[in-house]
Amino acid sequence: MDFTFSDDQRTLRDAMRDFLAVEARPELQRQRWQTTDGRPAELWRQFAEQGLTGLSVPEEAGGLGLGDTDWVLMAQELGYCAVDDSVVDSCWIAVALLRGLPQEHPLRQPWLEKIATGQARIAVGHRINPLVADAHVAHLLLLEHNGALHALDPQSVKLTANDSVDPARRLFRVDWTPTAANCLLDAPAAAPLWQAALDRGALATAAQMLGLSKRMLDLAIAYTAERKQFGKVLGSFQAVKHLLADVAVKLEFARPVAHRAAYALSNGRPASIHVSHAKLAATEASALAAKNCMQVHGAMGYTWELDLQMYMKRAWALAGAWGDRSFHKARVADAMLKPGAPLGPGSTFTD
Amino acid sequence: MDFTFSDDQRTLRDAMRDFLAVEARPELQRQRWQTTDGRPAELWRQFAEQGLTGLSVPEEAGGLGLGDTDWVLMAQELGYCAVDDSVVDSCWIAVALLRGLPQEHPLRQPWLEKIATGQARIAVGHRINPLVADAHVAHLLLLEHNGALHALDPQSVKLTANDSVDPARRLFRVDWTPTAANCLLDAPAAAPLWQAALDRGALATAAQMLGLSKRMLDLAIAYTAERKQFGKVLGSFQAVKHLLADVAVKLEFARPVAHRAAYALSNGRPASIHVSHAKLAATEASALAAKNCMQVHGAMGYTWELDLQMYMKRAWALAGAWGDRSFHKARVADAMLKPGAPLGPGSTFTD
Amino acid sequence: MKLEYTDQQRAFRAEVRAWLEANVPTKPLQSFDTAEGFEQHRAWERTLSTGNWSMVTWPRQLGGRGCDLIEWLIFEEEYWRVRAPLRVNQNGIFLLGPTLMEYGSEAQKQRFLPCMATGEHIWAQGWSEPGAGSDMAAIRTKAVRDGDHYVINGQKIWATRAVYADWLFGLFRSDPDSQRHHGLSFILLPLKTPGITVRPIAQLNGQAGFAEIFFDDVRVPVENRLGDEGAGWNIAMSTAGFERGLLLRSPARFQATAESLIKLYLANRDSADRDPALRDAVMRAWMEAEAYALATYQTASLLKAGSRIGPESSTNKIFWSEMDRQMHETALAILGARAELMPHAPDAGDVGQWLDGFLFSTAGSIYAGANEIQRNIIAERMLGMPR
Amino acid sequence: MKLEYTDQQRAFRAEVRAWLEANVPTKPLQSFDTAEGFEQHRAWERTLSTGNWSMVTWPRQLGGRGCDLIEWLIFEEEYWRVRAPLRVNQNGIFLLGPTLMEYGSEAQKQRFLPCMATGEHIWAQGWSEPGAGSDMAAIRTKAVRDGDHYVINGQKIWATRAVYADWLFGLFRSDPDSQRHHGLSFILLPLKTPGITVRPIAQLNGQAGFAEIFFDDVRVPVENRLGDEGAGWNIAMSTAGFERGLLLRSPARFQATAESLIKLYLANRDSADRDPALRDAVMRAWMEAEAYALATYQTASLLKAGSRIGPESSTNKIFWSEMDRQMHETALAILGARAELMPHAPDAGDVGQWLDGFLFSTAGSIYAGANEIQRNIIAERMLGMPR
Repeated sequence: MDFTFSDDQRTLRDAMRDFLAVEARPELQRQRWQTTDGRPAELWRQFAEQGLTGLSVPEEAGGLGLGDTDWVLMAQELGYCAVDDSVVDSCWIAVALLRGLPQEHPLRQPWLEKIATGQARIAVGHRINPLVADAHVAHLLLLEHNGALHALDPQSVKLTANDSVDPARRLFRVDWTPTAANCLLDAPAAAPLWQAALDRGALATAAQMLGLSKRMLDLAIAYTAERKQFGKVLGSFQAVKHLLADVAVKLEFARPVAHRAAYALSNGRPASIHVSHAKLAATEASALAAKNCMQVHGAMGYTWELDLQMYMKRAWALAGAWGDRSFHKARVADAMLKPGAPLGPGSTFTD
Repeated sequence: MDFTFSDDQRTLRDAMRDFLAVEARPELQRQRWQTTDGRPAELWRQFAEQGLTGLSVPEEAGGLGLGDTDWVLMAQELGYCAVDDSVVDSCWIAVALLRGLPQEHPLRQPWLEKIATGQARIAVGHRINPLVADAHVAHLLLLEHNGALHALDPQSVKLTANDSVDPARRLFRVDWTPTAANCLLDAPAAAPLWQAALDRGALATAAQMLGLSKRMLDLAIAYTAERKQFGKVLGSFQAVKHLLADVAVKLEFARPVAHRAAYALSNGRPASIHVSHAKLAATEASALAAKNCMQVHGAMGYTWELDLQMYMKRAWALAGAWGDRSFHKARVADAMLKPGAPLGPGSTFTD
Repeated sequence: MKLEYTDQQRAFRAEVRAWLEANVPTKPLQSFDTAEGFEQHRAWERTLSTGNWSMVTWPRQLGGRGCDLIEWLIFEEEYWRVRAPLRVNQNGIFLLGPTLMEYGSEAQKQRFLPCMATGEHIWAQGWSEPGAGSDMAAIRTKAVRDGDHYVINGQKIWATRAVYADWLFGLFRSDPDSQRHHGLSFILLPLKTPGITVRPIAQLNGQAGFAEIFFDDVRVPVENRLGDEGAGWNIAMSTAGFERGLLLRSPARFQATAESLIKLYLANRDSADRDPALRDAVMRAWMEAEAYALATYQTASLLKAGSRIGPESSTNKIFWSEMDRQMHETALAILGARAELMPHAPDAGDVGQWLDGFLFSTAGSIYAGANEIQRNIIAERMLGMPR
Repeated sequence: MKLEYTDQQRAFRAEVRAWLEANVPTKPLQSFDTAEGFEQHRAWERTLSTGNWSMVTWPRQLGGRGCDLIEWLIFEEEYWRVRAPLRVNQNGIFLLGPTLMEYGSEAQKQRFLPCMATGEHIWAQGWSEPGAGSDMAAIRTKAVRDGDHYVINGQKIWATRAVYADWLFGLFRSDPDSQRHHGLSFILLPLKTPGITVRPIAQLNGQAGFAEIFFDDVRVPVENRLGDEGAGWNIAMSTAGFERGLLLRSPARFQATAESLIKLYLANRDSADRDPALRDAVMRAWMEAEAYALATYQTASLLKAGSRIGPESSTNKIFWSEMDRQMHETALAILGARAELMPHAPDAGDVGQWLDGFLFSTAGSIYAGANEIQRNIIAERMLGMPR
């Protein structure tokens, strides 16, 4: 029993943190909103150099061969900087889908390699999300249809852009035709892959929301340390302190849940209840962070020019991605209210 | 459209407030806990003198002939002083049941007169309450059985005392045998009476909880104005202010709901949704009042010697009386989610 | 107590309803925080004024109908029943209007109120300054007397509607040596006055709902002052006070939201019921909107009966702002993955207004005095706790 | 990261389980806040010590088993799984014990720990004073040095267990001229020492769970001081610090409550489901208890790996106290009209313990530093906000 991350994992996380602090700083992110596709190739190249794109690509395909517990740390950093969806979708969720294909499958090795080297992005479309994120920059679409797994050339589909409250999100309705030719795995074979993809997607949003919450909290702490009202810095008012302390509490107890879910996923253990718990806890933490951190900013918090909006809006947007509250609460209820469910003391690490 | 109480109503309320401030002050209430029956005859005589026992007894039976809107004010005062249940049970709920009997019914006039003069107390037992309050001092029991209304001599039943968290509450299991002889009204005839009794009981608890909340708030304001911590009076800390301000907000918006419900009851209009709304709002307000007012008292709030306990415990006890949260939420849901329910702007005073 | 409408009140409701049904734009107007939408809303104000509906509580001769507050509540209920457009002139009709009625000279009333009613003058408000947000007494923008003019220098911020509005009202420091709430004057001025620069500030939704205003030797005639010189603070406090708060946030608005939320829930019940908290939140929405309406009717009745409103009215702001946010959060939770879509997104269907409404609701706990300040006020003025 | 137990840990769990199943009293003990119940619980402490289970993290020679924190969590899980009795000596084993381990001399450890393990010494704590509740640095009770003794005069309050306990530990002002957290010493003394008067204070449930203690020239040998003279504040802070917090409120306790709550809900589902908030609250109870367990395992793992715990541990108190209260409030709401019945009431059935638990839970946000103080600490020490 050891619920810690290794030194290697923390070193890798810290490196990514330092990298993103420069390369995904708010002013750059804002510039990216203005570009047509919002996804600069140069940044993607840097992600590949940092090893992020190949993080969980097997070593034989040019990656680092790491897994979900590494990703859960990375995704928190990506969330902290509100980095776009194509990173986790391509490099975590799609990679896991590809790794789940039979070893000899002709798409497996080549696409894994292309992801690792940064040559390819993959968008993932699952029924639970009505729209597909970052489909416009994908080189391959992995789509679900009646439980089967299909792979499509982006040229063969029709994309309709849908604006999100978060200007950095790029969402598309994908009109496409499932055929035997573009079917990679039929429904029975694809079921465990899609199940894991859904869990991974939900965990990825949860982890990003944890990072987003931390960012909002940091921004609020910094702002209230400077700004004065009634002759005192805002941060010295008890009401302001308590608003932010409440966020800190929520966040402290949401994080371990995500880490535990990552471990379950990483080890192929039953993960759904842990993932859903993680998503619910992170959603609640980030909703409170957005609310309270905006509140202590006063009217400034309601402006476009304040960077806080980037993180608030991402948090609001991710709340409904990869399963909304209803979906995840139903999964928790199913698991915990079923007869004989292990619930009491001592059940935390029994599956 | 006039949502105000009349000068007469307010004068009567103020008189009762002044009376109770002396006669139901905490030290006297505590002494009453120690007595065997907890219900001093002398106090009851004074209630009769004040006109409280006959408040809604018709004038021809020696009462003031007032109604539910008067009672909703009185019950707030009774709650403010945590006066025992037999007042509202005997003089509001039972009186209304008796008034609902046919004019010529032999029990009607004599018992109404006895209540008005303070000679009799009546306990009311309805299925929704597993136990009957103050049955031990009642001269008549009005009991529900399969919807019918029965009247029993207390000598003919077996009482089993059940201690409540509130030492001032006296609750009894009543073992009795329904017979044709003790049946006043059969179920179809009794249905509207019991329906109104239930609504009246729920409204009575709601109104008392409003008074209890106000008392807890007043105690907390007084305590925090005196007590010092960290060299300042407690009440000057923003966190303490905000805890009590939140109680004030809840209370301000719970009160008009109870008043509106009283009006519906008083005028024989559909009242259930308003009563349930009132009970839910008052329960929430009093739960918050108990929590926050105890909190600002610190460890002192957890002691037997502090008077706050009298009001907290009554509030906790009444939360489940005359319909618990589940019961009242179900009634609100039934009314508001049914097709064609009038819900939008303009529907507040349409029935 | 009598909770039935009189025949006259019923007739009034019928008249409002008939007129609105005949006149409310069938197509939703664009946001009044855009140039085009602003003029659409101005046109709607003009239409309202043709029926004397601009502000029914004003006297007939000033463009109103001499209604009491109960009738005003009825008007609002009918207005929100048909989801008529937001009032672009709310700073004028709900805030400045009643203040003019109380503190304005006869000449000022005649000069400003009819133009306000017709929408010819759309008003912006100028309270806050950088460094004086919730702490309004920290105002520093100067209005120095120079003969029969004030010369204004300084800066206002968070001036709602100021990007497209015609006139501004606000507090200015007319006594340069004064401190805090002393020495302030309440002044009205056209935003086109030379020396004024308006810098739009984009809100969360990207639209310029408020502005920063820079004053550089802006000359305003003394007759544009409301009330006495140096008496501005009390006038402003009354502007921010209860009756206007009641006007600004009528219960009907929240009852309309609650009703829409119930419909949204019922239409999505299969998925929503998997999260039991949603059903509960929907019920709470209805109950709270109803409680707010009841509290308002009670207050309106008291005012009508000649009572004055006590400090307990300061509880309103907290209640409606939290209720409004809660209702919109519930709606977004019901919408799930669709919640993030902008109203114009092709797949947003007809639910995009919930996102808009949510963004707006997030400001409710901040503007008109942050809720933390409101809680201080409740504690100190209503509960009498020590400062 | 490895979230499976080792074979050794599994074997340990099996051993704990077997011993507890054989030894846990089959009949619930009376409350330890009664004279009789106190002695019943003391007897249980003695029984525990016969199996070396009093405090498994202590060294064998002091009555423990030399376990690490993960094993301690396993012990607690098994302990709560069978709903074994509350620990009457919690002030000793969870608070003073670890402090003695860190600051005590060898002689002090030998003198106090074994007697603590057997329950021969049951400990009370003496932090608060009238006027020094959450503000512990305001302590005024004096311990004046007189040769090889301290002479104590003053008054403590809210001393838990002090009515029936044998020994007291607490902070006293040993430097009469000192201010705030300077000049305090950490002193242990038998409650039977001449000059001590204990006045029981009844709690909400009427039982004497804490006491006021009056000191009138109470002489205590200097060797009863823990750590250096005047160093008491830091020692006390460490006593109130995280590891002890963790020991005092192990997650298993709340997981047991959550499990019982789920059972209560399932047994009353027909009525409970009419209030959708109840089902949601039950789910939340389980998720929060689980989150608390996960956070604790993470912390225990870090400590085991040699890390020190940072100020983020100050979030614990808020989390568990609010969770605990919420769980009990939910249970009472499910119970409805039955909720108010005292456990001994004939019609209470087997649900009376929820009322008891609720009353106790209401104190959670107050003792061990009121939650308002905890939020200040989180803001200032963890988030670095200005004082």
